[in-house]
Amino acid sequence: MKHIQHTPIHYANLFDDFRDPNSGAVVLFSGEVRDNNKGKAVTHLEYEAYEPMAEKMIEEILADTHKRWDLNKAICVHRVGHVDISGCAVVVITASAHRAAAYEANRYIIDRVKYEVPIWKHEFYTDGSSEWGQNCDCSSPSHPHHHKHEYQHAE
Amino acid sequence: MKHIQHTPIHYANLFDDFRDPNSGAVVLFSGEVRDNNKGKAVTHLEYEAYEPMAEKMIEEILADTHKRWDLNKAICVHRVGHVDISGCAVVVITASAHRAAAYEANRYIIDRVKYEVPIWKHEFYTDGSSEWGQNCDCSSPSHPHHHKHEYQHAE
Amino acid sequence: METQIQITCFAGLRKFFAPQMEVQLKLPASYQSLIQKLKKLNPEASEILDNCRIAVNEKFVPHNEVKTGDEPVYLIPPSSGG
Amino acid sequence: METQIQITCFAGLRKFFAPQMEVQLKLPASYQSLIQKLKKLNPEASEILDNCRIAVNEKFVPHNEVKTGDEPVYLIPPSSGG
Repeated sequence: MKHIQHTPIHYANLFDDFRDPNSGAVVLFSGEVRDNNKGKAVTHLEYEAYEPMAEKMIEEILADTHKRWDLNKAICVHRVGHVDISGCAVVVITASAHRAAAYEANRYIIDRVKYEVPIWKHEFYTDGSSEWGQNCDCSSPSHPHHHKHEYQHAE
Repeated sequence: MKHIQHTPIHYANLFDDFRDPNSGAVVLFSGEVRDNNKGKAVTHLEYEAYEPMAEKMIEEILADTHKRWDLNKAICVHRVGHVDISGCAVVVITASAHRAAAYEANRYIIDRVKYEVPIWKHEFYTDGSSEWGQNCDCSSPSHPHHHKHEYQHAE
Repeated sequence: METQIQITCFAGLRKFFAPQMEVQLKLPASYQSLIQKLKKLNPEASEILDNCRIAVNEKFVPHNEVKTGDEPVYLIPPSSGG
Repeated sequence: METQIQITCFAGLRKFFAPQMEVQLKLPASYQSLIQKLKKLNPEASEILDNCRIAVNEKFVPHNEVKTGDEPVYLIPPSSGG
């Protein structure tokens, strides 16, 4: 398991291990648990994944990213299990000679990971209720669904 | 001195100190010293700044950034002095509820810091020579100079 | 003759179905017809079933593809990682 | 009567001038005329001088602004931080 992790993500360590003398730009994205969502106070999240497929898909997304940008390195690690407020749910790190590639590739990776990879968040609220997350309001008729059309039945 | 630093930048510590329960997205950019530039092997860099003005200008850039995006936090720290290969020259960290703002604001900050703030790099090469850096080939007639026209004589 | 198909449900689908279940399906049949069958089993799950992807052998399959074998089926609700 | 103006040079400018120097200038005079004077002192510095910003009291001043007082002048070559 390289991309799906059952233990806390130490992005500082990931970042320190990421030294590359050929890269002038390193971009790190950390997706973290907020203490609120849609007006409700959140106590913690639990992430679930269809792990073998999530692993393969993240690997493919990283490979696609290397084809599109002149990157030296790219990693993505997503937590499963219990994550507290301000805890790290997902980290993406990209490194390139110049910064445009590192920024663009980083965002491309997290966008695809969020919309395509079979990982789900279960939000727990202070009132004792809980709900499975949605990354967007897919049921709204005005929702553009660009990501869905592009990727949904791909492969 | 908040933004100009004479000692090594420990971005991992900066990042750990950056926890914000209201932010779902944190983006960190690290500008690092490459072992090569324009075909020459680099041994290290030395950064110089007109410090009082650099401090004020970075502060203003961060304030402008907060006006343009819905950010929870933004910091920028730039090294002066000797920086080795893979050493960190500048770090920008941004945090927001949703990731678009954190990415866009982060890039806006580093672009302006690089083009506007009076900080200069002195590159030292393995052949014993050295050169003062240029962030772009400003003397080329084809150079668009958009940043210059936009900011040069600004106040 | 009907074939017994093993189905795995993730995340929000488990509000409506067991994590693992088996349904009888007369093969060959489109995956869409399997979805229809599940909607009949639990009409409240219709909306999420319409938004699910289907994975077989760790690959997504189009809903209109025809299922001929008894490989297990994984129902993938919209992702909400990150 | 000429006034003595203290000038601070940064980075690549110091290939051509001392870090700190003083030049005589008859005030009032545009900052551009100060730049012209420096170009005459060292013609090889013309290109970088054309690309410099000028700072006084920690603020950039337009090249065509007229200098009336003897405040120190800071010559700011193009930035190359990051």
